[in-house]
Amino acid sequence: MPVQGLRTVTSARNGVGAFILQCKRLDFHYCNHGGSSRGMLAFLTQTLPEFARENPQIEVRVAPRHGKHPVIKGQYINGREKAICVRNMEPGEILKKAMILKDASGEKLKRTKKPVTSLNESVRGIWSPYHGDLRGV
Amino acid sequence: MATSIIAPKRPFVALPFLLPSWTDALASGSRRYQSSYRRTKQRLRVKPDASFGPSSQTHDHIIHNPPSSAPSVYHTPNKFLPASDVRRAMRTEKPSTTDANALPGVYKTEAERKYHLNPSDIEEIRTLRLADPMIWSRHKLAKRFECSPLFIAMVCEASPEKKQIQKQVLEAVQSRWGPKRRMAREDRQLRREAWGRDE
Amino acid sequence: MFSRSVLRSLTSDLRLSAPTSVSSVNAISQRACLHQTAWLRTTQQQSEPQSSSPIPEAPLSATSQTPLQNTISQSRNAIPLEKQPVAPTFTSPIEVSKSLMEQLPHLVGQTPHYVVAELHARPYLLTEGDHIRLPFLMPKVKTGDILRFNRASALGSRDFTLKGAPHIDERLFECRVRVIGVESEPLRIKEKTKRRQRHVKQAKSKHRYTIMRVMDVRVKSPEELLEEGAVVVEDAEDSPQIEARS
Amino acid sequence: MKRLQLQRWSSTVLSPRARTSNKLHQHLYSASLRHQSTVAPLQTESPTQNVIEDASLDLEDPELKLRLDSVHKRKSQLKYPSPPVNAAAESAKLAALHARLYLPSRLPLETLARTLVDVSADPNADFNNESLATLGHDLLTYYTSEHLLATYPRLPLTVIFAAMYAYVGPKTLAAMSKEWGVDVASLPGGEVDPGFLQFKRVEPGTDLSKATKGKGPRPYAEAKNWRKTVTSKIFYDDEFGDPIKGSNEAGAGVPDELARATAVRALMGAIYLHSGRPAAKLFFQQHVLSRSLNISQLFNFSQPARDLTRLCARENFEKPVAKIISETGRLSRHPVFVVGIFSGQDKLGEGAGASLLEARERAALAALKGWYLYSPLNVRVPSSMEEEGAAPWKPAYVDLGEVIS
Repeated sequence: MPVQGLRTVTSARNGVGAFILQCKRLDFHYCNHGGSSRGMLAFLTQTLPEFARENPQIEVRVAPRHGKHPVIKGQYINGREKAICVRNMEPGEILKKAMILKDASGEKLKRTKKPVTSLNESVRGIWSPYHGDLRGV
Repeated sequence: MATSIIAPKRPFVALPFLLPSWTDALASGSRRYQSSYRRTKQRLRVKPDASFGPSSQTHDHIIHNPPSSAPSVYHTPNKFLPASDVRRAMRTEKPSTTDANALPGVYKTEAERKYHLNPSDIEEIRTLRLADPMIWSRHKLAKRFECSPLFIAMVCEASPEKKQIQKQVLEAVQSRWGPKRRMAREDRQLRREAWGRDE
Repeated sequence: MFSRSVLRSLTSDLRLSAPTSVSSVNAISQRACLHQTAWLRTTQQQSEPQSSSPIPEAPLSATSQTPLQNTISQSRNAIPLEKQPVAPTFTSPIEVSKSLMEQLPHLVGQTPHYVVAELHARPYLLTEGDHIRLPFLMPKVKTGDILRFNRASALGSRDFTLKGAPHIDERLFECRVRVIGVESEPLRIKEKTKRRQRHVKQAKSKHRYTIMRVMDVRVKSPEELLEEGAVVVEDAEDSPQIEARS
Repeated sequence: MKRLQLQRWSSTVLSPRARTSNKLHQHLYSASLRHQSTVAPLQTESPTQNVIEDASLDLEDPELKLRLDSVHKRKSQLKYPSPPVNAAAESAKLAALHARLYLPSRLPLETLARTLVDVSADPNADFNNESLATLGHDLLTYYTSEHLLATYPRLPLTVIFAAMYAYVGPKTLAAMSKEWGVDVASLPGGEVDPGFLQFKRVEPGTDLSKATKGKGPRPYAEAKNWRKTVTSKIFYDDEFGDPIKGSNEAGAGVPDELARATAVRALMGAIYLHSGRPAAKLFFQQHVLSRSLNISQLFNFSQPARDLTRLCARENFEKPVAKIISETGRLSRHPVFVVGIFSGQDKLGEGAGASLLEARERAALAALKGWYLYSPLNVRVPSSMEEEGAAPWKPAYVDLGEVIS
């Protein structure tokens, strides 16, 4: 056997070819009686149909939760969930929160210092003291 | 022993972290404060290569500045490019700074090949090896016929009994190894296998 | 700084006609448990059968090859006209020096390429497939948009570097990035105190950052440049192309 | 070349249930779709049902009628092992998946739903994704292999197998379906939302190696000690160099990874059938080729120096010689040697190591990789000629073959 192949798996680069929105599902929870849900009820009747129409990639669920504050929960492709409580908010503010959940990647929030992360090898290689302008002495 | 000493790419003065720091030398011994930490950190910060600096030209231009790093396997050597490839013609002007013949070889003495054995010799090697494998080992045969032990292994094979004996000898030796030596030998083997995967 | 080349385009407009998972929410009041919202949609569909195909008329890719002008006008109704980015207009064809034309095949023939793109005067060294987290929230972009970085100070392969003076002409290369979302940092709380006061103020901050993915980094070949109408000019007393090193 | 009407073809391949809703055909496929089904219904209709139905006609109470309707609907759903056709249009999950993947509008939701039904969930060939997956697998492997062979014409066959596995192997496809957000139903059935991937799971404790019946095309496959040459793998084995296994027994479960991979292949086949070749190729490029793979990490050499000598002899180059380019600390605990392999005056490869032997091996390996990873400029694949207005075909570079020792 002169050479053998090693089996690996290609790693995904979302957005290079196809772009897949990471938000998979949005759950809107509301209460029919609570005063904190008033804005949410208005949002559900007025704004949500248009929001859902603009974002067909997201599965939208609306479910009541009796006696609780209204909540938007986002399910992400990586299996995580993000929830935002929208008590006493106006429909406009709720839409903003929904947009936050829609744009999020689902990853845990982290502080990073470097702006660019790359899977590729360095184009010009890693500096080594043995290369470059070599001169025998 | 032939060695070539490497001169760094940049002049020695341009690498300030190699120079002793006067302020550090004045400070007492090994204590390090935040102020000195910052300064040493700054010295260690590698500046980009000079060829990336601002240039006086007014137009967009292309410079040839090969990096000081190990060559990449994705760049096919010129000799391996097929004749139809345009890159072969483009790379011709590359000046060869080092003469390959002047470089020292990996082996101290390059064994020259004689090609002096004829089929009758090979027959003799085989009969000798079969006749008494204990006396006529590979090395003894190699000495007798003035060839390499590898050549002996290529033309003939030891008898099964001899192989069995050798195996027992090896087992006897290995049975006396302690855990440290055994692990070190295994690690060495693993490292060797990692070379083939380029790790 | 950057020009938007491809936008949400027709997809969003055409999707308006398509039904989605929730379309009639006025039924909420009578029906409490809506674990399958799709059920609602079908009831509505039966009442008003609108479109024969229940699928949004979406192209296979977000990068539709629609003409640039009408996409901008369609998707940017909300933004006033004077604030929309203008497509770059070039009065004269690109001028390329002769030495650049000679060296360009060397650069094109060596893959991969990197580009030092500048955004708000900050350099970002990018290769294809890189993940960028900008140190700010880019306004007026939406998730899925494709931007083209047109200001770069250097573009290179392993052995060759195309340097601009100080920026490379944007018609020499293509660097496209896709906006893939918005991330935020974890909440930071800084305690602010004043002298002789027991009150401690807590200043909170939680910045949001735009995330992008580099789709391609490409330098145009000499043939392409000539096709686009590049003019080759003599370079007079330029210094030799191989820079002298110490 | 004339464009073929794939819509017409699709009617022969797809079951009536999965076809696009065409007005001409609508009356044909109204309610009783499974009249040709070979599977017995799971629930036999109880004789009391007719009585209830008769009674419901008299009832004027709309609420009771609604409830009765839902009961009937549920019963009809339970009749089949996979969700009925009309459920596809009602599934929010399915519509979201369709939009998320930017699938062409000509691909109906019903077909998308069918791609998510595995053979183990619904053995009826008209309603599972097996036929679509066969087509999709052929397309995926064809496009991948042509891309690999055109981009790296000198790759050894074992590495091509590994690269094929990395691009379209079951593990990658399963990861892709996870990244698309396809969820798995815990148990298949007619009442399940069609947006879930449905398959029967493997019973715990099953020996997967013995689960298949029948045997592959390779003769003497049961002889374990026989040498399997790479050439025989082309003839007898599949695209990844694995032996072809017989089909699974009816009713046996499928591992999660395999079911997910089958669904992705079926989707590829469905796109090809409904929207044609350009769409399928675009889908392949966007979802498969856009993933990152470092091909240089797929090689595993055992004797690089020997292979390189053979290669140079075959190509009539001078004999490769290892020379020390630079070294440091030969007598120290951490020496570094940089060894180059030269053929005449040309450097073929270079490697660094802690011993002369290691550096030489690495240098030979780098030289061999430099040979194998040659990539021509302006790569074009043969299938690019199928586009309209394509430039005339120039013959691609074809290599002699790998080094055999």
